[in-house]
Amino acid sequence: MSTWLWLIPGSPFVGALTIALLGGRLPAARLPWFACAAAGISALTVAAAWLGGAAQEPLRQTLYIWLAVDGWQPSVGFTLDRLALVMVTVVSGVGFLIHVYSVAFMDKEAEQRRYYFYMNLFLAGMLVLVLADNLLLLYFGWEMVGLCSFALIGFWYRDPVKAAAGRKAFTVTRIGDTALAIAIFLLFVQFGTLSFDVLFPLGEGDWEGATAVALLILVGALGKSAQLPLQVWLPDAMAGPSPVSALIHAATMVTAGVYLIARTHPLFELAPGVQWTVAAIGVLTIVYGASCALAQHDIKRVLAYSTVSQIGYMFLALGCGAYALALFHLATHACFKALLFLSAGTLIHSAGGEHHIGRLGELNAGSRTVQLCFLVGAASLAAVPFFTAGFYSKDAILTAAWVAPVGGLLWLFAALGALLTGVYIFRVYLTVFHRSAEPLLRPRGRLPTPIAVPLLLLAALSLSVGFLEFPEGSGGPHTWSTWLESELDLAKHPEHHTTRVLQALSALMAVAGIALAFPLVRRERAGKSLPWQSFLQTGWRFDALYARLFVQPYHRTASALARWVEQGLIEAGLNGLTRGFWVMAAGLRRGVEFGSVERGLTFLVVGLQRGHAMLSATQNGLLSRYAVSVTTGTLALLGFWLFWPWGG
Amino acid sequence: MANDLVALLPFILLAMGGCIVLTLGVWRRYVSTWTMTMVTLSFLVASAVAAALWTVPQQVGAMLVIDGMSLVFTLAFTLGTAAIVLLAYGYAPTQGETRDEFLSLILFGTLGMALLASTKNLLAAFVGLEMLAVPLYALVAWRPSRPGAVEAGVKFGILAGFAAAFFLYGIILVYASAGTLDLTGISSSDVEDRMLTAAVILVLVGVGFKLALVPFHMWAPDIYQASPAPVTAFVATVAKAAALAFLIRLLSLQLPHVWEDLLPVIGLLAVVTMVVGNLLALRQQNLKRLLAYSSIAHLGYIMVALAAGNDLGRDAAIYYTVVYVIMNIGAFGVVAAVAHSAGDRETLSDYSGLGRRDPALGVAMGVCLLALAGLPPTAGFMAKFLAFGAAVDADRVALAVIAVLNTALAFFYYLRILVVLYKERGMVSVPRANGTIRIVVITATVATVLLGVFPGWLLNINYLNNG
Amino acid sequence: MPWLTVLIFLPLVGGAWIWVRANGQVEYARRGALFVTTVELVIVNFVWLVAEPGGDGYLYIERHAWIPAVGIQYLLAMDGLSLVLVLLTALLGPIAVLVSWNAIQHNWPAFAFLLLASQAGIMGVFLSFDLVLFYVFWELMLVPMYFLVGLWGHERRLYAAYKFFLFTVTGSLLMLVAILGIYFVHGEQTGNNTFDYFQLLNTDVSGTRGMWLMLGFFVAFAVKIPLFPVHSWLPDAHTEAPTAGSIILAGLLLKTGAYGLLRFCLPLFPEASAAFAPVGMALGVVGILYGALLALVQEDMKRLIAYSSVSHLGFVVFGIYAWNLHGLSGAVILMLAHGVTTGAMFALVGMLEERSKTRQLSEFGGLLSPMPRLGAFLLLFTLSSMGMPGLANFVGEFLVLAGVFQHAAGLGVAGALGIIFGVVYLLWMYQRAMLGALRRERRWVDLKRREMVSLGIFAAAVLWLGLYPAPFLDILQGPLGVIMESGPHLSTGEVSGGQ
Amino acid sequence: MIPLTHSLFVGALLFTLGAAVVLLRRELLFLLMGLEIMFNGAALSAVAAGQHWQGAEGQVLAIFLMAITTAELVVALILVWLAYQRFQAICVDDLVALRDGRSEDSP
Amino acid sequence: MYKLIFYLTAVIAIGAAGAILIVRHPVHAALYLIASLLALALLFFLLGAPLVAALQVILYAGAIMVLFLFVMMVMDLRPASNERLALPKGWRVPTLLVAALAVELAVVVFQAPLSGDEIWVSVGPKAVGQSLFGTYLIAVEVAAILLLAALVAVLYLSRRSRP
Repeated sequence: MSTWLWLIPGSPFVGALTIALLGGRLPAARLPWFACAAAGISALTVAAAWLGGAAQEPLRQTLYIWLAVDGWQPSVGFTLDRLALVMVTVVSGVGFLIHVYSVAFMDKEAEQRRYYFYMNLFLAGMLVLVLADNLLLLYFGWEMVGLCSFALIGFWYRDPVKAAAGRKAFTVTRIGDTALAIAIFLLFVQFGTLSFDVLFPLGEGDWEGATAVALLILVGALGKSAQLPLQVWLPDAMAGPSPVSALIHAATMVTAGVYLIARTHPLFELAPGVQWTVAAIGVLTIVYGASCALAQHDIKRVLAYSTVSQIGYMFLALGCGAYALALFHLATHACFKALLFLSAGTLIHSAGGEHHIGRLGELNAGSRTVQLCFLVGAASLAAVPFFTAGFYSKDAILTAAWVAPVGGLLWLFAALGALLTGVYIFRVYLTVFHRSAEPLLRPRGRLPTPIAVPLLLLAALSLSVGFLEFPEGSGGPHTWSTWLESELDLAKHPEHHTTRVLQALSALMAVAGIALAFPLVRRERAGKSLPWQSFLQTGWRFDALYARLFVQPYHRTASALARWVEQGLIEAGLNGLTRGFWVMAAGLRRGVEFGSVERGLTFLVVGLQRGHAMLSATQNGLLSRYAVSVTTGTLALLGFWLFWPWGG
Repeated sequence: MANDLVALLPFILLAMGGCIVLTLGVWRRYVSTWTMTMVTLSFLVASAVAAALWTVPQQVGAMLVIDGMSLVFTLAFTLGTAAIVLLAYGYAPTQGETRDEFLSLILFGTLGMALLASTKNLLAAFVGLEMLAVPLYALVAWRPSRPGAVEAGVKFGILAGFAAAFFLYGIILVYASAGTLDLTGISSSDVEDRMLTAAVILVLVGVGFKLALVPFHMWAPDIYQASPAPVTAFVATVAKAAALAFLIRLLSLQLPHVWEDLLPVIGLLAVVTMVVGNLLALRQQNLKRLLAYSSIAHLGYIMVALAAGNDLGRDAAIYYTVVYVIMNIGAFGVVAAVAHSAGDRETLSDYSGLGRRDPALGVAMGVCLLALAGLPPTAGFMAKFLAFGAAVDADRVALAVIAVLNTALAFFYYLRILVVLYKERGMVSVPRANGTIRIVVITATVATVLLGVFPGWLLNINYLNNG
Repeated sequence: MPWLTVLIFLPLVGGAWIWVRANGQVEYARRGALFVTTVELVIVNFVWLVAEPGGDGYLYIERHAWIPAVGIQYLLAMDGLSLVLVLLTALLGPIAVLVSWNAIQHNWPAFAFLLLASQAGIMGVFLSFDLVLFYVFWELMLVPMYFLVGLWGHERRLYAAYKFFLFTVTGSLLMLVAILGIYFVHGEQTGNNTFDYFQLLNTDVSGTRGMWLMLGFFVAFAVKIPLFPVHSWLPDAHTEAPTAGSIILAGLLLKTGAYGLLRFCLPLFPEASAAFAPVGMALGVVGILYGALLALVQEDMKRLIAYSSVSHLGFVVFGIYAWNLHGLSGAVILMLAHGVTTGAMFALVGMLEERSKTRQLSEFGGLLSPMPRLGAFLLLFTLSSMGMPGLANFVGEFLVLAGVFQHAAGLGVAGALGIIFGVVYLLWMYQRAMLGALRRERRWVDLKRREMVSLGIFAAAVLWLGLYPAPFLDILQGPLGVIMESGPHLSTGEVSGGQ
Repeated sequence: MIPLTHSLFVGALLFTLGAAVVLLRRELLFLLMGLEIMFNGAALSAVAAGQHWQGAEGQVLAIFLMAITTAELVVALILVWLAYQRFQAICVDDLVALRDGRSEDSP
Repeated sequence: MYKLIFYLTAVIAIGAAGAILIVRHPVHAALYLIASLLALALLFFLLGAPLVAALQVILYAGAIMVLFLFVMMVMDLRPASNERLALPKGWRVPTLLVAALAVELAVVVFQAPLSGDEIWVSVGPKAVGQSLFGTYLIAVEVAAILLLAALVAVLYLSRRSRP
């Protein structure tokens, strides 16, 4: 099996190359299926790897030595251990499904070749990233996915806003990437190697640089995974086609940061402070994302903020040492968030590109299937207890957070986030799918198969994956963490009864959130015209009160957050940074390039020209002057020799 | 005595040639300019051949010494003059007037040069210098009806006289302090007083005027501008080389201790000459004036070599001088080639597009200019290389650096000419340059490159074998 | 066969032949030039294949007496370092001809001659091991370039050509003084006056004198590279040069400077260079950041790329003065990568200019849709230029930074910042040119076959260097190891207050 | 007996006066006369030095000087005359056609 | 007496030369010049050079000055009536230079080997002739050619135009 390992990233890579070089020769109708096949082979190979024993023993393959300098020989080589296997499965599986989905979704687009080229390339990059057996190759994949993300966000490049969004994404993540690169250099300088196998046993010693390196890696992860404070690019990234959002900005690429930290976790354990920071950033992002999601009207932006928030959970888990749980949430999140995006994409598609949830509701764009799928996704996201995957993963993380340092606070925030999650996602669901008015559009007929199949599959997964890991103390099997135990440490858990209370509370939060969504939606639908009293009159006093006391301030806070933090501070900060660069550069150009450098030159040139002019004026044709010059010279030479100290 | 006569043969041939050409002028109707030119040429070549057959070193009479240096320089003078005679034959503005008088004066001038290159007596040097100068007064003003001709003659005559007075006075002071005019005698007597050096400085002034060192340079552009191009070439190349030959012999072969005393003075002259020459050339629009300033700067570089005060410096100066002659003959040859009958083309814009109209002349001019600028693999580079090397060797790095910066500055105006040569909009018409001029220009170009690639031809000669 | 001599003189003689024989026939000239450069490329590859290192690590050596009077020889040699640069030189030859195919409007024969002559000069620079011979070629390559810029360039070509020439010539003349200096120092020490590189390596130049001599060399190379305060000629020359000229300038001429540092500055003056290394690295960093910032505010695409060259070559210097195997290898690979990438970018801008008669970014926009091929190529090279892993520049930049981090983490971080800057300006350029709405309606014609071929060669090189640089790194290890050993080994932290 | 320095000093003064005439007078003929004075100062020095060294060389120098400067002077005179004949030039200020022009603008 | 004559003559020579600086009329200048030259001839004689003294009278005061006067006559030079001789423009610098030249030459000249009690000798025409046609034979020959060249030059320049 090891010999075929290269096929996992290789198949989409070859696919991408073929599309780039020979894409023009393929019939346009075949092109999508060709790309799907490339992704499919990759997924099949992963399946074969499962069967071929990758679940037990890591598979390894080294293709060739990439660079060889001074005894250091980073290779192009892959390692498929359990951690990687999880990632690979998610990436290739979801990736394949989204490819299939794209066949129908993108069939009207003009430049499918470019689209599928980047999709395949992205898949290849992502798979390289997770399969890499050394940091350098990981970095290669890391950059490649960033590039594809950039290209696909800006897929509709004619719209300058969208092109700019791509650039923004690339630039912001590149800040993180540079931090990662610096971390890599520091590791290299310290250990002389970048191979995971060699590196991490070494890293478990006592090393002062660990904190710095861990911090830098964290920054890298934050950039890619859109965590505070580098989250700004993700909402804008929704400018890309929906499958892209689903694939890159929900299921796979944004979780690369999580993977990276999981991969390098021994380093973080050497630096507990940084690890706690991971958790802290995680919870802050949870609340931040959720609150922002609350205020959005663009359905994809809601989902984007939701992604930010959900990855926060994974970071929380990483910060608490519950790596397996982080990965678990990653897997479930990949399923339900992809599901949500694809459903949303279908909605938008059938509504002719409408993103506003209110108007989507008015248009009644969704068919039954879509509604169902969206509901499943939303429920899983909101962690509806017992039968959604999201519940199992999120619940476990919340429990694990309790035992971390200052765990109570972490838990509180996380729980708050859980509550809000329910509110915002069901606000969307309700607004879009439950209307009082007559729909403007009749629901379309059956969904095309390439769209329906992935949707249904993902929906099934969103419900079922959770059963791999039952909550602590529930008596169910812990297949997931047990299996990963050999590579990733197990999370600590609080005492038995505390666990129970926490589990109950978190379940309550989820349900409460969903419940809160209803009054919110109703209030919204009424718009401003709906006076607060009517809420009271209809007997939802509690809700009204709740809304007044809780929801509305939150709403306000959220939009204020959105406005001030997002657009104000961070956007302004980023703009300021860009502007700062610009001003600096312009200043340099004025001051140094055209100033000192050019002025120095000009000064020299003018000086020479003055000299020329002055001397030239002496050549005035006057014989006597010439004689004067001769005499002067004679006097000077004689005098120089006669009266100078060194004269004879 | 017979030996002496053989050794004197090159000089005698030159003098005889002058007289014979003059005589031919009597039968003006029957002897064509071509014939006279050929006769002149044959005497020059014969003189060169006779010089090549010299046994070196030897002492001839009381005043002449024949050694490697005299050999190289005499060859350079005779062959250089031959080139100039050919230039003059094809040169349009003085067509028909470069006959007996002109040619004999040129031959007499060459005699003066040859004398300068081989003499070790100051009086003979003075005679040689004047032998060179007096014909030049007339040559500069040749065909006096040309604009500026007379003015140039007057200026040259008076100023050269002025400088000659200093030269002469210097010689006399040398005599006053040392009691002899023979350089060997001076250097062997233990005279080491300040007056001798001061006297040599006055001699240096006189030579410096001929060399157009700053600040004795001011005549050069005016005279170059107004003279017929072949005469300009004569004044600028071989005439200067003759003065240089004398200076090199004076300082390095005969008066080494005075040379040492004078190093700061020569260094100062070198710096001022380079800087001023280059600055003056910088934005000059008149090509002949520009070449004048450029040659001023070049003499500055040669002075750098002399200011080094070592054997390498001497060799470098000799090499540089020969190369300088060849390069400038090439450059002035092009000027002569494109002259129309009314006069030279002077402003730079007159030359625009020359390289496109006449590729051969264009390339020749280009190579000569790049050689003047000092780009490898031309001889101009090798010359600078040796000169600056001498300065570095003598630990006069500051001097070398100044020279180098000047070289860089000089690129500016050489490149300016080059660009003009290849401008798209060309000049109205290129006269079909006379074949003789073309031959000279191309030979000079080829020699410039060959001497650059194989400088060993000149470097392997042993100059320091004065018996 | 004296292959090295053939390599140098084939283009020169071929060019002269074309010039003389073409008689104004454009077709003859360009086909001839293509033929000669292709033959040259074939020969270089052949030489590479059959090369077998001798005992001293050199693949080929040719030695003849030239001017024995002053100890000048005709001494050519080739080691791995020379080989890779010669490869680059030969590779860019046919491409330069191809991109000029229609772009050069007048006097093709002369153009062909000058192009080939500059190629010959650059070959000579990379192969000469006698200092005077080196200097000869060093100057020789300037002249054709001067004409290429001055005669076939754009609006301000004369200004640019002068500036280029005067800057570089000033630097190299100072080097001449330094060459003479080391010659005499060596002569004093051994009584053997020679310009032979191998013998001069044994010269003991230390102290202030060594520093001055080293600076003499350094100035010449710094101007060529170009480093920050003396870079001013580069944007003008690159911008005004015809496309082929820009390719040769950026792809090869700048490399000669870095090559000079590697070949001469470090091994001849190890002590002085070691003392100078912190300054060198600082200059490198300044160049990186300064070039990147200036690139950001350029409107003219060629100017932008020119400033990006300043930035990239800063990286090269950075790596060289890190003076360890990683830094040196990275620097050389980055030289190759920059040569290919920037050459390709200039070629692309040239193609754009051929179509639109402008290089102003504000005149472009949305060109991806009418010209998807051009856009794709531009993206590829832009990405390579910004250090995308898997493409050429990344390998170099990575190794350079890996080398620098071993000495001075602080400087390394500053250098790494340059990568971010690079992303900002390059993407900005790409977006403005290719994305957004089509700003100018005209008949945009996508790349033709000839253009595809030349860019395809570049693309293949970029991918090769990025994905499998091992062959180049392998042949470099020997010569770079020699450079390493020549220097006093710098212990970590001695160079700078990093780490 | 006149000390050498005294007679040399007289020669130097004459030389200087000649130079003064060249430098200060504007008429071409005066310039030539100035040259004559300079030469004669030199000749005086030569003869004085000859007296000091008690050799013939001083006088030989003086004789050569006369012959050669005469030759030079004659040519110069004819040129001055030509200048007058063609341009009515008497003073140096009348001969300023050859000079550096104003530099045109060039790159 | 000898010394007195010498210094007196020297003063005359210098005075006459100085007069040339300030006289207005060219002919006057020529006369002053002749005076100076004749005084010089006397000085030559006093310095033991009778041959040179004779040649000075014949050649300089005779031939050359006649040439000068002839040219003056041809040119018909006469100054505007009763005009005071004005200082030339920019006289300060040349004057300073001349002063400096005098000083420097004096400094140089006073470096000359001191002659305490030398005997006065007259070097007659014979000794001079021997030197001329012995050591300096070649120079004499060349000088002859030089005169020929000057002749050629003058003839060419004075010709009106070629037939």
